[in-house]
Amino acid sequence: MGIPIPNSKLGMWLFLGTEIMFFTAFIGSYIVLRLGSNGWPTRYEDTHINVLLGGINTFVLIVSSYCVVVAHEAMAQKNFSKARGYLWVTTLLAFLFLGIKGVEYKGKIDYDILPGRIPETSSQAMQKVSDQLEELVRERFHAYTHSGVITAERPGDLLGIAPLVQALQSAERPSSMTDAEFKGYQESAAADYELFQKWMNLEQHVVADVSLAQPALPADYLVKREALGAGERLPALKLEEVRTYLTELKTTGPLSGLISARVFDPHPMVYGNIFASCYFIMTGFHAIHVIVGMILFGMVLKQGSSLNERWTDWVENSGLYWHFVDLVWIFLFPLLYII
Amino acid sequence: MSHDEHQTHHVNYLAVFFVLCGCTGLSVLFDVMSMSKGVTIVLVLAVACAKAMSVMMYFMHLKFEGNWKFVLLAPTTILAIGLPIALFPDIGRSYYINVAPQVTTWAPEVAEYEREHAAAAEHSEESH
Amino acid sequence: MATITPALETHGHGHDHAHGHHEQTFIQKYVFSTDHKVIGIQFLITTLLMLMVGGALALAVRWQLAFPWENMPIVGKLFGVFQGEGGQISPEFYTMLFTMHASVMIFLVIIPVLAGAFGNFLIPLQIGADDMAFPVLNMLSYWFMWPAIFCFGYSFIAGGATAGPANGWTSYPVLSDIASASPSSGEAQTWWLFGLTLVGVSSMMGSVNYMTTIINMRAPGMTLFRMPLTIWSMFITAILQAFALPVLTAAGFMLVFDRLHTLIPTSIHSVFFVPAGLVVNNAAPTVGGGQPLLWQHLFWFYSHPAVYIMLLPAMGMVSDMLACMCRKPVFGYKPMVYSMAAIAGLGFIVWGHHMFTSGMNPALGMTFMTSTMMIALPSAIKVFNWIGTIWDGDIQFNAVFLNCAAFVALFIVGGLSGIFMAAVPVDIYFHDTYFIVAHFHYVLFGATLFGVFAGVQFWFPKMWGREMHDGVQKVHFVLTFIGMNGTFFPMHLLGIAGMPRRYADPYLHGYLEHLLPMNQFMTISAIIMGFAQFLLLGNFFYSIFYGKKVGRNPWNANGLEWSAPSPPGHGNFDVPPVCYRGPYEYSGPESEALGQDFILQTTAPPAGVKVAAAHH
Amino acid sequence: MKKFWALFFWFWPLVALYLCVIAPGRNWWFPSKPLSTLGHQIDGLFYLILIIVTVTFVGTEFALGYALWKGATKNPSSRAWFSHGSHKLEIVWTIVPAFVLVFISLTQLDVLADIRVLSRFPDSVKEAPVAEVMARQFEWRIRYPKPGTDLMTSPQPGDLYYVNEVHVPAAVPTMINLRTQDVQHAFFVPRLRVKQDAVPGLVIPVWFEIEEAGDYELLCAELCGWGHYKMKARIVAESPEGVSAYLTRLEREQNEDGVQEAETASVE
Ligand code: HEA
Ligand code: HEA
Ligand code: CUA
Ligand SMILES: [Cu+2]
Repeated sequence: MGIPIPNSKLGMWLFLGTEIMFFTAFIGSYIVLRLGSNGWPTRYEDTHINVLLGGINTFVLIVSSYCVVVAHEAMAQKNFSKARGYLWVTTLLAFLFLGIKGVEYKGKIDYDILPGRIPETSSQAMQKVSDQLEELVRERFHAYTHSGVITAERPGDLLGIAPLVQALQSAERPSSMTDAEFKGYQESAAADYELFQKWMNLEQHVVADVSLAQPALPADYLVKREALGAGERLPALKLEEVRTYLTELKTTGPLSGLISARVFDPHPMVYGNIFASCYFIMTGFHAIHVIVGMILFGMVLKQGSSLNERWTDWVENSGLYWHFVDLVWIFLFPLLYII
Repeated sequence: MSHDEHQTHHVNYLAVFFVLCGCTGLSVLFDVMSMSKGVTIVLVLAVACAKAMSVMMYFMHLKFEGNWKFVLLAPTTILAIGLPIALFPDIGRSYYINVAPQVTTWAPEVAEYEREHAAAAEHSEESH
Repeated sequence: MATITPALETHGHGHDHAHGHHEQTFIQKYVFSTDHKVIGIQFLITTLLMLMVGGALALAVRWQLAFPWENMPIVGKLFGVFQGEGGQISPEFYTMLFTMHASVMIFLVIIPVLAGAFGNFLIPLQIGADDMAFPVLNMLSYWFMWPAIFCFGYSFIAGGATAGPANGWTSYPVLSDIASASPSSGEAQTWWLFGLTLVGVSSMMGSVNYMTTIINMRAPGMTLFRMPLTIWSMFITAILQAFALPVLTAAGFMLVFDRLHTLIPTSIHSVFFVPAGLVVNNAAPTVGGGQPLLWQHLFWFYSHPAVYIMLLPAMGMVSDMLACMCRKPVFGYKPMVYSMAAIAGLGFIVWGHHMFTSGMNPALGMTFMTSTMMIALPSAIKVFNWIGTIWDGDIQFNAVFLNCAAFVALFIVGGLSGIFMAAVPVDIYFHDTYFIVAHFHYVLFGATLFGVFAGVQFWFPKMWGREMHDGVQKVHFVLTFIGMNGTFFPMHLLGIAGMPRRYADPYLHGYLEHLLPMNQFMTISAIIMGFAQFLLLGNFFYSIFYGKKVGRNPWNANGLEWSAPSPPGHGNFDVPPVCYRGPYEYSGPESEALGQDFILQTTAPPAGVKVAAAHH
Repeated sequence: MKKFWALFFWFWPLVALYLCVIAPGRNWWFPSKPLSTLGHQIDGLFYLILIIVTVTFVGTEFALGYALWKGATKNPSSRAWFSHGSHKLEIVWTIVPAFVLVFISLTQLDVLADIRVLSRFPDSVKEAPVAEVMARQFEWRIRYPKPGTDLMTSPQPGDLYYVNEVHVPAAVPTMINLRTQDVQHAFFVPRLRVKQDAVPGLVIPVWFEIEEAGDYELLCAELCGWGHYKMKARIVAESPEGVSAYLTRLEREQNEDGVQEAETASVE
């Protein structure tokens, strides 16, 4: 006994019931977290959320959903080549969807809009500039130790290698190198050493939280601090100062191009992490569902021209699943992109 | 009890499709139009619900299914709406003083930064 | 529908009977089997072994509570190897012990033994289907248990062998979220979360399968209200799983992403449950926008329904067994069904009763209190109907019956202690004391496990074609019953005395010092009870090979499963079953006409006898 | 043997009841009588539920035992009672417990509101918490406002600090602000029947009125890590004058002793 639908369809519907609850948990949490937070980043500069791309993606999914129903209808009418054609379109649209999603993701990843990477306070932002600069210096210095121009005991230690890099400018040419090669090294070493010093300067100020207007030598402001009266303190480092400092670095000097590409302008975003967390967890799980749907359709397409009516139920059920994926997006789009 | 003949209901899928496209356009339009935030939210979500209904009714054939659809979907819908509502009094707002907001507590300079860039922000909001 | 005489057509939908009898290899037959009976038995044996693991962890917990900081005997050496502390239980280790005890017991014993073992074994047999709707999915649901067991197991050693996940089975953030807040958990906690997600996936596959099977694959004549209560309970349990579990899975993913950096340092590091400004372990203040209470809500949205997932199937099975052992129809079959449905429905709106002191909005507290009180009502109906079922029955005093009676007796205790806690002001005192521990061991051990003990013995003949030794089971029953009450009843008093739970050493606090002797008594009871379980295991495995052989229907029961061979072959029934009546027509006129006190659901009504309506 | 089993099921509830009856005499009961006004109400509700539950317990367990006894003494040749249930009985045993349960819920509401609903806090305490209790792995840090000033949410210069000891006035309603610096903890004072979780990010006011001066143990009742069991502190209730004397003493110590000052500075 039972109800007049096949097991597979019943099972699919029940499964979709569980899926609704799964996304409910994410969407519901997102809604209440957002309502409960004291500010939520919505400006494009912060979030890099592109309504246009989202809208196009909505459209893509709708078209694909339409293709799936038509494919199923064709299956029911035993017009298998038509069905295959429409399923191909659906699958291609799924690829397109993921492609657009990928472009969006890349836009965010390029700017480090990722949970755990977004600075939310100015001190985090300043620390981040310093960290990125350090990363750059490390990489540059690694080139010397790697090529054997410098033999350092602990290649990881910037402070230990820096004098060696500087010494490179007055060193003898190793026999393994041509003059031209060595000259190149000497020139870049000069630039790299300078960058190192700039970074060190910034880093010390960041660590001590002292304005860049103070002299860079740590001993200096330690002395000054000693001399302070109760309640007094040296002026703190300002985000604006760091930004100016960075702009200067980016526009002058031989490494400016590299810096521009690798060090982001400090951009604190309050509640940036929770925003990115919600965004990625919801769109990410949605994308995983898209991929699963593509696998379901792929199994049908693999049949090639031998597709037959035994697959009708399969197409119907994966169609149901696909519509559900579409449905989730229908809600994600306004919730994430518009509101 | 057999399911061999697939449904013979003829739905004009193309029409449904155009409705859906129209709705998508509508939500983008609402976003671009300058309305108060609340109105936008309500409108946009209403459009989303309308879209969801048409997908479920026609693409997922719910319109032609037996009563089991209510048995399955009514509790799901209630739970899906109920959960956020139940979470609201604790998470969406809080009954006690919440000292965690960082705008005031943790980043006075960010507030400053926000102020400085407020003009720029407004500008970009229009363009986008 | 009461007098339906179904045509002898083959049943099933889109489901053909051609089980081509090609040769199956040993692996296909017993390891990666898609036969629901094999899968059920696999679940049963796995969970019985896990019961030992969970029990051993519990005994270690008890050891510390009775003899704080003393080296553990025998096993201490073993733990000593892990810990390098000569077998002394450190506070981290103690925390890990009860966390893993609860995780193993709940996720690897109770939930899989009810739904996985009994659900799988009984559903197709009791509704007259030849297998589950989706046999491969069914197989997967068993094999997803093993990665989960692996993750839980690996979490023991992932933390550098000092301690495993140590945040309680409820795993509340912020403690479980910020790695430095409980340094000993580290990576282990993340593995634990993976384990949790995997058992979730396993149950989820099972639940979709059960629902589909029960809705669509019943034998002809097996109307909804002729289904045994076991089937009803499994059905309702599956619904609970289907709607509640995804929420936990989602919450689990959020916590995993909050913690992923403990496994992969450069990966994402979200903050769903971490608010700003926490100074943990003298580190820099956290920056975040999350809320710790969100986890509690999402967790209990699943885990409260889950406690009924851990009870309802046992309730259903006990109803079946009581009817058979008392040779009487279940008293109030429909009220029994409706009350289970009510428990399930209400079960979704009471989760907040675990959060009465959590800083929840008081308005929510009042709502949750009232709904929690109301959930006692269907439970009350069930209790009264069980007593009604036993009333004036022709009772067979075997171990199956005794375990069922104990189920009822102990469920009452556990349920009634729930009333104290449902009352918010009283719960403010009792929350997180041993009163809670008493409550849930009475419902989980006292009720569910006793139901399982009965069920194992009752359906054993169907599984193996042999029966378990009843005398040994009785001894097991007495020892377990006494040990259980000796261990857990005093916990009520500890709770009233204000002893907090999850304390490695409560006696540090002057007002609890005098409770040490009572704890020692409880530990001794627990050890007795623990060793009694060897009787069960021994009897189980011995009887598989040497038990007395029995026929199809050793208990003279009515259900469809008893019309199949013991053990049933592939495809279950040699004669396609047709159901003519409800499952509880013991001692009725129809059976009398046959000169016996039972009548199988498949027995065609003799001409001239009016078929009894199972409902009124 | 059958009768043995029936007696077995009768016997153990008796043991359980006996244990509960002797428990208070053996000090296996509440750690003391409730020593706060809300505590009295909580205990009152507890005893009310205890009575209802005991009646239910005795009734159901003995009915169960009696059903077993009936079965054990049944004439072996007679059949079981063939009954599918009784509509009337179902209605009775649905309605009666329903009333009892609704009654229990209703009796709780007032006390619950008094304990938790901010607007129902006594007027005298609403605006004036005596101290902020900041839980932290694994100790309690107390911050009092500088004598003569009000407690602010954020630390103020001149605030007084102490660890693991709270001084509050006895016999007047008192409110503290509960916070946590790291993970969840819970403020549990068994003798006062007070318990409230400290939630990261929230400042939760807790009020109570201690009736007698004295020392009360304060424990942590929410798992907060390996040291959860040893978050031991005490609440000292004394006369309001005593409290101000204590605060003056604290202030003096804090301002005069250089070592102390450095310590409190690090707290800030
Ligand atoms: C199988 C598992 C199971 C079951 C069935 C129940 C059933 C119930 N539980 Fe329990 N509960 C747990 C498992 C379970 N619980 C667990 C594991 C925890 C702790 C989790 C943790 O923190 O680790 C817990 C915790 C817990 C709490 C939280 C306590 C706290 O942490 O502060 C509360 C509070 O309300 C509660 C209440 C109830 C109630 C009212 C019922 C009711 O359903 C009981 C209804 C039954 C009866 C009442 C008995 C029969 C009725 C009668 C005989 C007739 C009439 C009775 C009256 C008129 C009073 N439970
Ligand atoms: C189904 C669930 C279930 C079951 C069956 C049990 C069974 C037992 N539990 Fe468990 N328990 C929980 C679920 C369960 N528990 C939960 C959810 C918690 C809360 C955890 C938390 O706070 O996060 C808890 C917590 C908990 C505590 C509180 C710890 C604390 O808060 O500090 C205690 C203390 O006594 C305890 C004891 C026991 C004992 C003695 C048993 C006994 O009944 C076990 C008896 C069985 C056996 C003993 C098995 C047989 C084993 C052998 C024969 C092997 C013998 C091996 C050796 C001797 C090496 N449990
Ligand atoms: Cu602090 Cu437990
Ligand atoms: Cu609960």
